[in-house]
Amino acid sequence: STADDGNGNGNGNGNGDGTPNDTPLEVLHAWTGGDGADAIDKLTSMFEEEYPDFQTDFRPIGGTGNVNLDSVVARRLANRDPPAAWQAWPGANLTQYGGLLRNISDVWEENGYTDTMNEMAAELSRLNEEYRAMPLVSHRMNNLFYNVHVFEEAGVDPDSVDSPSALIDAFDTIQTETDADPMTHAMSSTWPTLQLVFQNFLGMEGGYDAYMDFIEGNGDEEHLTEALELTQEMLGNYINDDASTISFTEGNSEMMKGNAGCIQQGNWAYGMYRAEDSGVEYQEDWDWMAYPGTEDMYMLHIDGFTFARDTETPVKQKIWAEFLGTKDAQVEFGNRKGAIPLRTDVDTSRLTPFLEMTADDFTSVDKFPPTIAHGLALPPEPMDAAMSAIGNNFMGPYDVEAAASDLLDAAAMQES
Amino acid sequence: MESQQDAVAGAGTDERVAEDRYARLRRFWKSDFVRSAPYWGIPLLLMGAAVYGGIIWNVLISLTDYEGFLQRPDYGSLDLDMYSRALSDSAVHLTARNTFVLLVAFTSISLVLGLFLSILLDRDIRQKSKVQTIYLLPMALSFVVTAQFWLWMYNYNNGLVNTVIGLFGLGPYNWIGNPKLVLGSIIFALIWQFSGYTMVVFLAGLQSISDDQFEAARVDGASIFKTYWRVIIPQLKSASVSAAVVLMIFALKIFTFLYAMFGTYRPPKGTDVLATLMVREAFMLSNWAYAASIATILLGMSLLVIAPYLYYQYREGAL
Amino acid sequence: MASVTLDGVTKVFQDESGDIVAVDDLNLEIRDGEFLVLVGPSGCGKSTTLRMVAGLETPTEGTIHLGNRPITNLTPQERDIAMVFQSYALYPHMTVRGNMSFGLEESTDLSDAEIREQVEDAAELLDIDNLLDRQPGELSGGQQQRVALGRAIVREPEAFLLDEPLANLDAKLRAEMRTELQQLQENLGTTTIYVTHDQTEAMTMSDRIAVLNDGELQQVGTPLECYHRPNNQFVAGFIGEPSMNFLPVTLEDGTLVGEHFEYSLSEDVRADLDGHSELIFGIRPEDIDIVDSPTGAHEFPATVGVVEPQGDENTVHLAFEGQDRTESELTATIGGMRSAEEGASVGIELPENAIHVFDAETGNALHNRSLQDVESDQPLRGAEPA
Amino acid sequence: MASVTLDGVTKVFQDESGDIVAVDDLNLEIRDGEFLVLVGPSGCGKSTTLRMVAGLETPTEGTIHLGNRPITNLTPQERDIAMVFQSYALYPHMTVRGNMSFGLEESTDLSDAEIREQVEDAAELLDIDNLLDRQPGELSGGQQQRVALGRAIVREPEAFLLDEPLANLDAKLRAEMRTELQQLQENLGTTTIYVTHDQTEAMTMSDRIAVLNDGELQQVGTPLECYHRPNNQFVAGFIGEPSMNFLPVTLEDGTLVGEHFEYSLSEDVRADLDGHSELIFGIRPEDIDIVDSPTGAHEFPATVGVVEPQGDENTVHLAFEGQDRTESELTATIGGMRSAEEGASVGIELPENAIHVFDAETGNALHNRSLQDVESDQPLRGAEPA
Amino acid sequence: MSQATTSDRDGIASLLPEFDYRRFGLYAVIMLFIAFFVSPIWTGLVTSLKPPEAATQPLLPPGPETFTLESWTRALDQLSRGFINSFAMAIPATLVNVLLASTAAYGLTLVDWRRQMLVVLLFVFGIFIPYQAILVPLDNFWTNIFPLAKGLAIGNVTIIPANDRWGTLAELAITHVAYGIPICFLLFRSYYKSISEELIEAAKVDGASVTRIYTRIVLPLSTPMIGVVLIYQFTQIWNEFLFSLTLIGSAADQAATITLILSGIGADLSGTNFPLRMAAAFLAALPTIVIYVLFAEQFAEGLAAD
Ligand SMILES: Nc1ncnc2c1ncn2[C@@H]1O[C@H](COP(=O)(O)OP(=O)(O)OP(=O)(O)O)[C@@H](O)[C@H]1O
Ligand SMILES: Nc1ncnc2c1ncn2[C@@H]1O[C@H](COP(=O)(O)OP(=O)(O)OP(=O)(O)O)[C@@H](O)[C@H]1O
Ligand SMILES: [Mg+2]
Ligand SMILES: [Mg+2]
Repeated sequence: STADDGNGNGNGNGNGDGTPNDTPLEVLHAWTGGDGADAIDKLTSMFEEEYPDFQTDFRPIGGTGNVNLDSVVARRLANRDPPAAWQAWPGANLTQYGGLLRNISDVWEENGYTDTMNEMAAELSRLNEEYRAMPLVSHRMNNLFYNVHVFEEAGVDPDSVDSPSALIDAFDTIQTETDADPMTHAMSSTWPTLQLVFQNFLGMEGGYDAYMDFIEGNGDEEHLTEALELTQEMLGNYINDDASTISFTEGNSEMMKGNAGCIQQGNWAYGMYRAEDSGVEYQEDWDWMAYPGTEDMYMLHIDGFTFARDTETPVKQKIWAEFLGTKDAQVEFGNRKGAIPLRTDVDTSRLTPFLEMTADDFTSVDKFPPTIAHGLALPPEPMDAAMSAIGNNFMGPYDVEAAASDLLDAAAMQES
Repeated sequence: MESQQDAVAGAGTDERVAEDRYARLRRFWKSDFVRSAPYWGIPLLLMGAAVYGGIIWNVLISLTDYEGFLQRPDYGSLDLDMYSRALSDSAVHLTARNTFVLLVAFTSISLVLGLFLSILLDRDIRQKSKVQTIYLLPMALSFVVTAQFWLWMYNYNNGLVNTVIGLFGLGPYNWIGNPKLVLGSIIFALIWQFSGYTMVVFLAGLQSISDDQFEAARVDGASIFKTYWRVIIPQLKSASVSAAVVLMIFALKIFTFLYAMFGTYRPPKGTDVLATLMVREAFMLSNWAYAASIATILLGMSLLVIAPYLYYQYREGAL
Repeated sequence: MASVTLDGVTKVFQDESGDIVAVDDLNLEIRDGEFLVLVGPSGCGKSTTLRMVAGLETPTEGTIHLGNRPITNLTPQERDIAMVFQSYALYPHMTVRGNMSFGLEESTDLSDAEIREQVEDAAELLDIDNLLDRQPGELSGGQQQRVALGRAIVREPEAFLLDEPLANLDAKLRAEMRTELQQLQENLGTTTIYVTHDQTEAMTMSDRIAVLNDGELQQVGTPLECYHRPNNQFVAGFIGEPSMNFLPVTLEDGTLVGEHFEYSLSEDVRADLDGHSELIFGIRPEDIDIVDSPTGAHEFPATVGVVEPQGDENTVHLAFEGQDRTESELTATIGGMRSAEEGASVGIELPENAIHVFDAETGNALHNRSLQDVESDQPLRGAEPA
Repeated sequence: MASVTLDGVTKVFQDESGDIVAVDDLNLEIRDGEFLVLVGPSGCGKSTTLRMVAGLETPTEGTIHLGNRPITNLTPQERDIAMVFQSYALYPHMTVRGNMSFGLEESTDLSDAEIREQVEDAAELLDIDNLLDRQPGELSGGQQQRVALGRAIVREPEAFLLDEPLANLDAKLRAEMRTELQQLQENLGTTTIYVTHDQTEAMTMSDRIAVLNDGELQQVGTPLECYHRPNNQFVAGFIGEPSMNFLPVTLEDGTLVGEHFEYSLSEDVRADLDGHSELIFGIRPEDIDIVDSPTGAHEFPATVGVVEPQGDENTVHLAFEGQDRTESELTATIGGMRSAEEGASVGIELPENAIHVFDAETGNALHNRSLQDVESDQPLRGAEPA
Repeated sequence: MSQATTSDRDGIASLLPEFDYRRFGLYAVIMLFIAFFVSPIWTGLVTSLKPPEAATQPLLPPGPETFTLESWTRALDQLSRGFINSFAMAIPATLVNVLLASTAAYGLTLVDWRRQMLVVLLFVFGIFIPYQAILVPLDNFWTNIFPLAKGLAIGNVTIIPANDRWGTLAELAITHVAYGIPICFLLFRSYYKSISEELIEAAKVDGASVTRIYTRIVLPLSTPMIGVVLIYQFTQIWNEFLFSLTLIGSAADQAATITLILSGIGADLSGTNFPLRMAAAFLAALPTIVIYVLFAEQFAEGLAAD
């Protein structure tokens, strides 16, 4: 129910633009399979239950990393026929849409989301001082999931691994002590590597500040080079042979089987452990830690929605935005997706145990570096350039120098 | 005959001119040109608008700064900025190089293999047409389908390629992961798909060479190898040219294969070609004008191949 | 140069529909330096015979010798025989020089300079030395023909084989090349087997003709032997244009009785026909004489059917009296200056010294025309060699 | 039925290499009901002429009338002319009946029943009524030929055009169809233009022959006119096989002086040649007589070159005395029973009543052979119609 | 371009002396290549019949306990919409294509007028353009200039009602027709050139008009080539991907064609499901494989002709 928002059955709401019409509310998203599909199904059925008279049209647009979704949206926008709402990463990603996004500050204010939403998330939802996105849930990016048996067999104490270089030492041990690969990594696409590079970047001394400088275009080349070298050492020596052909899901299942010691991933990886037939138990078979050196950080990833200006369904649009901010929506969606709500006022016990822990971290740490690979930190073009920097220089033979300079160039692009 | 001529001479000249003009007009109106116009005119309009309209529009767009979705292309100020950007873009250089390597390696190896297969089959073989059918089968499949098959073939742990070379104690290799191998692997898969086609073309060419040629060479004392090398293969020139052109056209359509195999606009390092770069710039980054300029460069590359070929065909009266 | 001998050569092709006997127990000797023409209707096995000599087909049975050397099982490369194909089979991608050098390059160890010289000599002989750097596609039919010959000549083989080399040329050029070829062979003196189904070629070019039918040898002999003394009805009908008139007759009391005529025979002829009764009466069109009205013993009343004037001579279709004009059975040729009108009643003379008689069943010639008679009638003039 | 008149018809084709004048100022009338044969060497414009009459090409200049109706600018559909093509051009997907009905369906308003009747009548005439339901692919060459004719006949057009309709048939069938076609045209009486380059067809079938060369009309006349009284050297050489012998001569004091012979002329002939000096002397091979040794006025010593026996006659190449034997300038045909040996010295008679003389420059005939003389020499026998 | 002649004649190489060991070697090599061409397809087939976790041993068929059709049913389920869409788009597109190409080839081959070569060249060139070269305008055209999927109205009169699914498919079909004309044109043209010109002239002299010649002579005679072009073009359209991707964009779209759906199938957050991908690949290829097996010869002919 929507009790805590005190907002009835979608009648006109303060904005004075009347009652919802018959045009269906069109919402585009990219959750076509797995956890995401479950989660969005739940979300939409909750919405439809609540507003049974509403015509809605929820459309999944598949493809990795929202690429297809973005291009469909881009073309619809160019055609002046945008969907009412679509899934989008907030933050820098929003800049590309410029004035085409609807200002939903009224929704934020009327519902008090300005106070109840995580501050960082709220800031990332603003563009030119106006709220233009509604965050839904968040994944934590800086996790290292590991196989308990492998670590035990190798005699590695997880607590002792507190920096990237300590991690490499641990890898060494695992390599000599067990048959498993120390780490599994997926390189069939570029983003996991991009992500890993910046885990190491953050995990090093002074990582957070260097990172925030970097995404503003003032990168520290030395720091970056060092992070790249660390990554190179990991990728060159301690990962699975078939890295370049597999996706992270395949890598993850290798870790679950005990063929690899650990995997660096966003906490969506948890979705696989949670599945009924996964055959692994939390803490018995798998466990996790913050990526070494980033214990005091929560590398932020946000799933949310943005809204187009000038659509035929302004009323429904608002109701949808409002709905996304409700605790129920965030909790139910988050639980299925393996992500935590961005509302700070939810009762975390409604979350699954693992998420509860994440949520607790979320409220206790104060450093929220936004992710590059998932659009929060860099606008699309620099982000693509960053992907290219990795893709071109850091997928096989590792060219630290070229990768570093390309990455710096990419981050600097947003200035011009 | 005389009376005829009298009759003609008797008519007034003015009248005759007018009559003549009328007759000619009438004849023109009834001429095959006018009568056949709807037959080729309608398809020409549709095709012309699509192909030539498309090309011209594309070039126009490439001369604007059109990008994103906030603005419409401004046809008022045209310049060559996009081209100078493309010419200095290392991604363009890299993809152009890959495109070129792909074209040359794929085309030449397919030609050689197709030639070999056609010579193999150009003899009295049982079930020849069935064999031919099997060799040609991959050609009937979509790039999207064959990409799935090869993705599995190249699978690191369970793929057939690694299984087979494993029998010889080699590998396993990361066929589509290793940037050094991936282009070769893609080319290999394409060769698998299209060498049957080259074979068919060469087979048709071989069968159009009369037996006499072979017999004459034998009576002239040439060995079998020499007969092929000096007499038969040189006569397959036009078959090779047309096969090569078609292969290159297929190679230019490689985007579909890469997209279907890797599921992304960004194929792995080493396989990025102009076609994927163009689609990526257009549909992922909405750099419409830039993408259009890359498309024009791609068109230029294929023109380099096609124009001489068409001219040659035209000269030979083969069109 | 060497003779070519075929001994009991048989070639059977296997086909879906069964065996095809293309050549049937062929015994034939082509003498050293001889020009032998192989004629016969389409499909009679001429090409197959030639191809067996060339080594392009293996005989099913029998042996082939080149001089004393058995070559039956040698590959074409080892035989030292040159062949000219009906289609010329010039290599379209090589120049004339390339075409002519190819055989020398492949089958001899000659140096480039020697090859060059031989090719140029041969080209000069054939008057194509100015074409040496052209491609076959740029040559006329006659020139291509010459290049094909050149390709054969240049190798100085033991024997030439030519398979209908003139078939693709137009009439004028064919006549020209015919003379040329004949002279060339005379000069070179190479043993030659020449296949054609054009009997003008057969008659005018050959030292001897071999007539094949259905894979079987019908007759070997000089052209005039075959024309005037055919072994059987097939040869008689095949050689000569318009072809010999044939009328089925029965022998009754020394007289040949046909449907529309009776022909009494002299003692000599009768003797030849002893013991046969179902016969075929034959006479060549040029031997039929048209007279105003029938008077003599071998003259018959007849009606003129269609007349085809050809300028130098006229072909006249004739029907015996009592026969419908459109079913005319006889063809006669008469001089171009004489005319005959359709529908006219005339007499026709079938001189006894010009008739042939064949066995109706086997087709074997029982009686051939007399030659002495005719020749003494019209003595050959100017026959003493210079 | 109607006459076809061509007035100053010219056809120029544009080509990359320039203009090709295919037909040059052609004036020709084909009379109502006439069978005119258009002959000439390949590429002389025969087909082009026919196609202009059919409406498949437009004349560049000139007019064409069918009867009194000008048809120059009408489409083929409007002309009411039927054409038979060399390839027959039967519609392969239709039955014989379909082929024959097609024209009637397209160009007339006849009812189905009427069409059916006309088709069956025509089929009966051509003796193909039992083939009506077959497809062209199932027919022999001769039958296809007949269907093609049937398709033309059934429309009862004003004129028939036939473009080498017999070229694809073999010799035997061609001879047969020739006769048949001729009879058919006689029965129907339709104005017919018949194109061929086969002179046997031209000579034997036509009412008149029109000889074309290089797009220009050389002569129109009956076959024998063209054979015996050619307008010019081209016609004389084109018609007749082997062709007429030509020797370049100069006229000196009433004597023709060639390189190797001198030929004195009678007064009559001399009169024809008045005012010309560079001439061509012509005589047909069959008019040359070979004698043992030269005695008479127009007899010359000569040497026998290559002899080509053909059975019924022999072609003898002859060289004048003092000439190299291989450069023989004259060809003579003699009876098949007479022989001549290569190298023999003989006399040749060139009878004055058989000679032609042409202007060397223009090629125009100045003097043609006498016909009366010959005919009274060898009176025609059996010439009274039945 | 070269003509396909799958004549019955023995190849020239049949003249080679045949020794048994040679023949044996020949067949061995032929078999080797059969294995080469078939193995990717075979491994795909075998894999599609195994459950995902048992998808190892690419050459071995599944054992009795691992055999499962689950991938096939799942694939069929996911592809069924694509089947309908692809058929709905490819069949009319192919038919219209054949019609237009055949009329164009007729008008430019059998009807005689000067300088038609220029127009012919225009058509033929169209075969060879890389589609990337018109992709941006094409997208622009269907979204901005003539958004057929959004319906067509003149004034207030709706001529074509807006329909995302069928409208988009219509756009796609029209695109295929336009870009398919050149190759089909060339196929028809090469065939029409082999029709004797005299046949057309005979019909003209028989009194038939340009249209009648087409309907009564040329069209009935084209049946073999119509077959070839239908097969060829249907296969092309069925297999095409780039236009679908551009005009439809996503496998989730109502109008998604089979290739579009196939490209994303079996790859999601739960990993790459190879058996599912293989089963789907087979299903998607089924119509073309069936056509190909039934009409292999015509297919080869169509290929050798371009
Ligand atoms: N390779 C073959 N396979 C089967 N039958 C053949 C083969 N070659 C020839 N024949 C048959 O053998 C017979 C003789 O053929 P051949 O080519 O020797 O005839 P030909 O006398 O040269 O005829 P033509 O004058 O038509 O060239 C024919 O019946 C022919 O069909
Ligand atoms: N469509 C055309 N375009 C250009 N030149 C042509 C065309 N048709 C004919 N010609 C030329 O016109 C001339 C006369 O051609 P035509 O076909 O009338 O000759 P023909 O007498 O019928 O020859 P043949 O006996 O070979 O059929 C030739 O030189 C030919 O090359
Ligand atoms: Mg033969
Ligand atoms: Mg002609």
